[in-house]
Amino acid sequence: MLAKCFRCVNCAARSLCLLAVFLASHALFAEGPLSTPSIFAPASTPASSIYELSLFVLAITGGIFVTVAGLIAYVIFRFRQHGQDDVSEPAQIYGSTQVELAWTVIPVLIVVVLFLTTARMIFAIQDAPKPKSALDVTVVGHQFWWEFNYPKLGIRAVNELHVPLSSPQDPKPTFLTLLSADVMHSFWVPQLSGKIDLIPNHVNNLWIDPQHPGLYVGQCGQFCGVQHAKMLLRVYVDTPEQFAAWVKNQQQPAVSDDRVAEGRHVFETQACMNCHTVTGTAATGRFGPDLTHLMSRDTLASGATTNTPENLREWTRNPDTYKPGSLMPAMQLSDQQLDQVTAYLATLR
Amino acid sequence: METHEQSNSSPHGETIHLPAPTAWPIVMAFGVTLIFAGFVTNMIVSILGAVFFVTSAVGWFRQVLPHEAHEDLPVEAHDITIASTRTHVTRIEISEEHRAHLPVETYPILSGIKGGIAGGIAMIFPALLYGILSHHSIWYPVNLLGGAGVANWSNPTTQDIAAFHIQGLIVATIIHIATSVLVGLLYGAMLPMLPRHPIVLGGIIAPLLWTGLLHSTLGIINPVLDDRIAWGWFVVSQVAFGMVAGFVVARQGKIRTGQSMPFVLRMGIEASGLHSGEGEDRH
Amino acid sequence: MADSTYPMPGSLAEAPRQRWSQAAILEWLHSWVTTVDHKKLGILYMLYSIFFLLVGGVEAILIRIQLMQPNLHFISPQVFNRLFTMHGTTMVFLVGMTYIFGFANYLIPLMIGARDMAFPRLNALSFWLTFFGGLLLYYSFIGGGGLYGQGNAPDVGWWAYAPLTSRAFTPGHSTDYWALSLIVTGFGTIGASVNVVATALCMRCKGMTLMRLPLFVWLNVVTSALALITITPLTAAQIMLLIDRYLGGHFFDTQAGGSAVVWAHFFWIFGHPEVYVLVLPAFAIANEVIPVFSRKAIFGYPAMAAASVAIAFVSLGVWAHHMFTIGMTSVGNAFFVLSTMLVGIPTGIKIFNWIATMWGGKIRFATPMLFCTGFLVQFLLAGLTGIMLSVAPWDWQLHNSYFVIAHFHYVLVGGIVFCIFAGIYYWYPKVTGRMLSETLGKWHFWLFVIGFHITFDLMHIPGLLGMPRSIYTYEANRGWGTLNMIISIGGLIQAVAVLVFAVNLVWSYFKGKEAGNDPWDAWTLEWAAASPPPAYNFATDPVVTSRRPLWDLKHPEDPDWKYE
Amino acid sequence: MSEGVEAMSTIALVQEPEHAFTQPSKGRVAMFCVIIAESAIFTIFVVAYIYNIGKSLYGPTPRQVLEIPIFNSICLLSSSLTIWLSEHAIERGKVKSFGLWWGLTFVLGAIFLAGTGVEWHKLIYEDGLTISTNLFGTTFYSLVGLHASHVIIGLIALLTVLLFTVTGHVRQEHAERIQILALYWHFVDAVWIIVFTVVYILGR
Repeated sequence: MLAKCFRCVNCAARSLCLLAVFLASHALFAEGPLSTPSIFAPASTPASSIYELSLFVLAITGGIFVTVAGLIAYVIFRFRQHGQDDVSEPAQIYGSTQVELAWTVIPVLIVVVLFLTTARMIFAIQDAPKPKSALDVTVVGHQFWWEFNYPKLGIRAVNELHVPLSSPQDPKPTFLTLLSADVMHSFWVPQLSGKIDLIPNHVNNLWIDPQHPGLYVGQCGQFCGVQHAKMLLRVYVDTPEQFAAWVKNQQQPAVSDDRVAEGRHVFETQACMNCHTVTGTAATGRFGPDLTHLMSRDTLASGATTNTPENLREWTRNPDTYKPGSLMPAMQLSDQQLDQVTAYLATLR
Repeated sequence: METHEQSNSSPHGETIHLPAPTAWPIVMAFGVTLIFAGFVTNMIVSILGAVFFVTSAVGWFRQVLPHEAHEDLPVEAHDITIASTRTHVTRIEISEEHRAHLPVETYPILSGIKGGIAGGIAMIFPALLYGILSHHSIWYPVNLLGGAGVANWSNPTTQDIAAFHIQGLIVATIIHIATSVLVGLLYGAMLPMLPRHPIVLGGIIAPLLWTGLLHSTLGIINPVLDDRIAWGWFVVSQVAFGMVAGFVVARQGKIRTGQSMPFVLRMGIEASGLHSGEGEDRH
Repeated sequence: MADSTYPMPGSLAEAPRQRWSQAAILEWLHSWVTTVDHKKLGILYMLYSIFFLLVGGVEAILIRIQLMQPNLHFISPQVFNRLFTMHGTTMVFLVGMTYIFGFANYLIPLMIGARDMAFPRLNALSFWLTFFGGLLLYYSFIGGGGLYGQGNAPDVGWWAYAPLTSRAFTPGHSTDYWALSLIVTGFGTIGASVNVVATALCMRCKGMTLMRLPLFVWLNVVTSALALITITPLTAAQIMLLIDRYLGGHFFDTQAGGSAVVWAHFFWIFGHPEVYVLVLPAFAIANEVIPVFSRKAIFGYPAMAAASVAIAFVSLGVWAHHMFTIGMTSVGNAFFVLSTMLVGIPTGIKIFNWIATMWGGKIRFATPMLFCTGFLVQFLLAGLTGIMLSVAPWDWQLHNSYFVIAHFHYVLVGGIVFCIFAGIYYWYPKVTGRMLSETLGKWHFWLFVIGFHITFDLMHIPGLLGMPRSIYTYEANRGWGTLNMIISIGGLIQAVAVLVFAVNLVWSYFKGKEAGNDPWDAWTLEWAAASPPPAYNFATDPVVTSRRPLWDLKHPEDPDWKYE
Repeated sequence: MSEGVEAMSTIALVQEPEHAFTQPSKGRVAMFCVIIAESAIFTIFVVAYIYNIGKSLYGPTPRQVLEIPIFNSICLLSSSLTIWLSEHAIERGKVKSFGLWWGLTFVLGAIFLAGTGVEWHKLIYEDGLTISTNLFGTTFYSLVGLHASHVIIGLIALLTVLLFTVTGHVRQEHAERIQILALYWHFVDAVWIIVFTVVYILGR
């Protein structure tokens, strides 16, 4: 009986411990990208600032929790009624302006401290000046895929964002301008920064300066329709050489290979070209992802599956296999047509 | 224990007026819902709903005008005994008014605010003295404090900080006044709870604790200040605050708490249903 | 003299058990359908609320089963989206908004010594509007595609962000059902709120001054006043949405210069105060239960009342903390950080005052008090995670993640549902004349507490690990699988607990211990009426002289009014 | 009555010397509540209007098509005065003069409504501005329409009372109810001042 009401306190405390374990394991051992995108394993200045702030807030709230939960625990133990035959009422106390004043002022002071800290951090992250060396990328959210425009480089990448490594000696932050083509989305790669929404008719900004190379995963953070769950986001942080090579490849027009002319013909005579662009061909649709460099990407369908020829064929045959409800229709192609188109697409490096 | 017999309080045959049950509300609610449902189904549904609505409105109207329909319920006599098995009420030892608000006597709330203001003013002098002695500028400590609120201030130089900034001054003033008053208030509120020697406790030990707390957290709250703060001077100005605030608070006499008056009277609010004579009736 | 008789003739003579002939059933049904009695309407509200609690619970369980493991195909993404939309809408509007008026309707007239609400017929209208509004919402499962199309329920999230709700992205009628049915229930809420305010201000018995109102009544007045200000903005926004969808308007049409951000603002101007509309009545219940089971007067009555009013006021200026990621200016963000943190102050006062009420008491841990104790601890934690979320930069990470889900379920379940259960265990004897079984009650409590903590404590963690809300499935390599499995198991334990509760409700109605008029040795006026109270509540109008009229009668040598 | 009641009341009398325990009228409280709720609706629509001023991507613009409805507004605002006079009359039991002022109020309100109708007719058929034309159309018709719908509800209520007056059912004791109804009418008038300012002055 005694331990009863304590169970809830314990459970809560346990969860805090668990949290602390996660926090410690990620913070201590993480150097670079993880497959679990923990906010406690920051790899970029905004995410690190938030991480430090969160530790501070956790410490304060943890302190409050220990104090108040301790009080509750004490009260529960100390003032339980002992025995049913107790026939007296305890002393009746109506209140005390003194005590109440004290426990009003203390929270006010805590709020002042928390607010000052938070405000400084908001300004530091949100109003950070943009250095000359920064790379500009315009992110456009579409229903269930991402478009990344590099206006100065003339590149239109899809679903997989490539950014250069940044270091304190050679700062190369990436400044993102975020827009949406249809509904609201949200750009969230926890290890790199907090999220910000992509809203039609409303421009938002975000910056990152990733400090360890590798692949950082994230996903859309604002419910955007049927396949919100599979609107995955991959950010490749490249070393300067890798990044230069990638840029060079992306700037090329589409590979033209006569061996897959049938596939190309199918592509251009079916409705594919209404939605997709392949530079240098008749396909100039903007509704779906640009396919000029399809094979340079690791995944298909915004991360829903890996980019292998089999998956590509299945995805073209019936998109619902990987992403039920995606806006790409099943084109009802014959097996032969499928093979041809897949072969054609596989040349688009 | 005694139990009253209530043979004649509500004799059988006495009745009580209550509003009569009526079906019009449910009909009207159904009508309204149908009107809205029609938008997504068929116009006919809306029309049907409108018919329901109008019918029920008329029916409802006729029921309340000119006289509200009512039913007379017979009163059933039944005894209700109000008793508690707990026959004894514990009393607080300290006074006759055993259910008083605690404590009975207290420093007025204003004294805390006054103490905070006085302490806040006292605190300025060591701080300015520090500015003049170490950097020959009274703006140095001001800007250090205000830096927490100056948005675009990252990595300022010492000259920067020693110069005059209106933004820094404003932010620093706000922070200083707010915290001084709040701490003073807290101090005044907690004085009666502290054991003896309020000035010693409040003036020296509390500032030391406060400094310790700040020392460990300042790096997050205000890194500029943290980098450049001179902790010795900081403690001196904290103690100055505490001593002056404590002195001012302690000098104010204690007053009886306004507990014998209702809250609304104490607040000076008049509300309907409140008896202004109540305060005097209580003895 | 330790007891006295209150001159209030009580219960109706027990009607002889009717045989359940068809006519008798019809007559019984008719009496409920046409009733204007606040007690019957209160019971209807509560039954309605509990029914939809079960419905929403089933939806939650389906959601949890789907999320147990990565890449499960238990339900399709379309169905999943409908389920979480309906779960949210149901729990907020059909459970949350109705339990308030269930308790308020039943108890306020009894507590202030009135015969009925100020407007008994309006009261009935309000309930039936809510009732049919809820039915209309659920009818969308059949008729959502238009009467002749295939049916489906709304699938845009209970926040229904524009422009996903526009015709272009959500064809069919499901979104219209969402808007229309909530407009209808909104009318019901407004009617009921008007009634509560008018009743508490104008129907008090002699001597019941504003500063003697039980805190339960105070908080419900504040709730209703807040509901009046907050429900109507939602109605307004939904009217705009319908204008967009039906008349080709452009309020939220971003192609024509309209703004999606404006919808978010309008929705949260309603949505945030709504949380306080839901939670203040829970506080109201705690305010009655905690003193009675601690055997002490509530600590700092004026501060408690003032803190409630303060919470209501501050809550009107904090809505945009749901929108830190929507791209406001840094000053705007900072403002809403401050206003949000300020809510913590009056809330803190309340928690401290409850602890102080228990301090020095003789606490008896009957089931209602157990639930209130759970509420205290959980609400404390919910408040602390709330502070974390109010820190805008951290919110950029946590927003729309499972951390947020955990946080607000901590408030809604750990805070509000626990208080609802406490209130039901506390007042069930008054309503039915029989006690709920304590044994089943304890089972219910412990299962629910354990299930709750397994589910919602752990649910914070996937959020910290980057798991967003509203996703029907997730990748296997993200490391969220085990956690989600345990979370779902916790959900199932809660479901079992709620079943125990349902069994208890039914079983005790027939077999429970006779309660008598005052089983908890309590102090407010409703315990001076018989259990269940007669239609007219009190045969003679009571007169009160303090906040605890029954205390005065039980301890005439030591009454409250001497000190208040 | 019983011993118990007497015992009770003596206890009470120690505490409560003959104070009149007055509480506000429930009708008035309810109407104030409704007005608060309505204010919130109007606030949202007004905010939406102000936010969207000048955001239309294509014409017609308010400046091109809107004319300031001065006569209309004078009618509506002066109806507040006439309804106040009728409230006074019924309080003193002058049913006839009440009926006259009340009827005048109705007429003034009806003129306002007709004026709005004429304005809308011109906008729709001459200027081609409908609710779906552009953002201005959407916000204009919904805000002014919301107000007009309140005027219609008010007119229906006014008409009902007028019918009762004509048939001789209104007497002095109904003054309270009539005043509560008048509160609503005052509110509708007050809202018009805001709508007028926003739509015809700020928005033009």
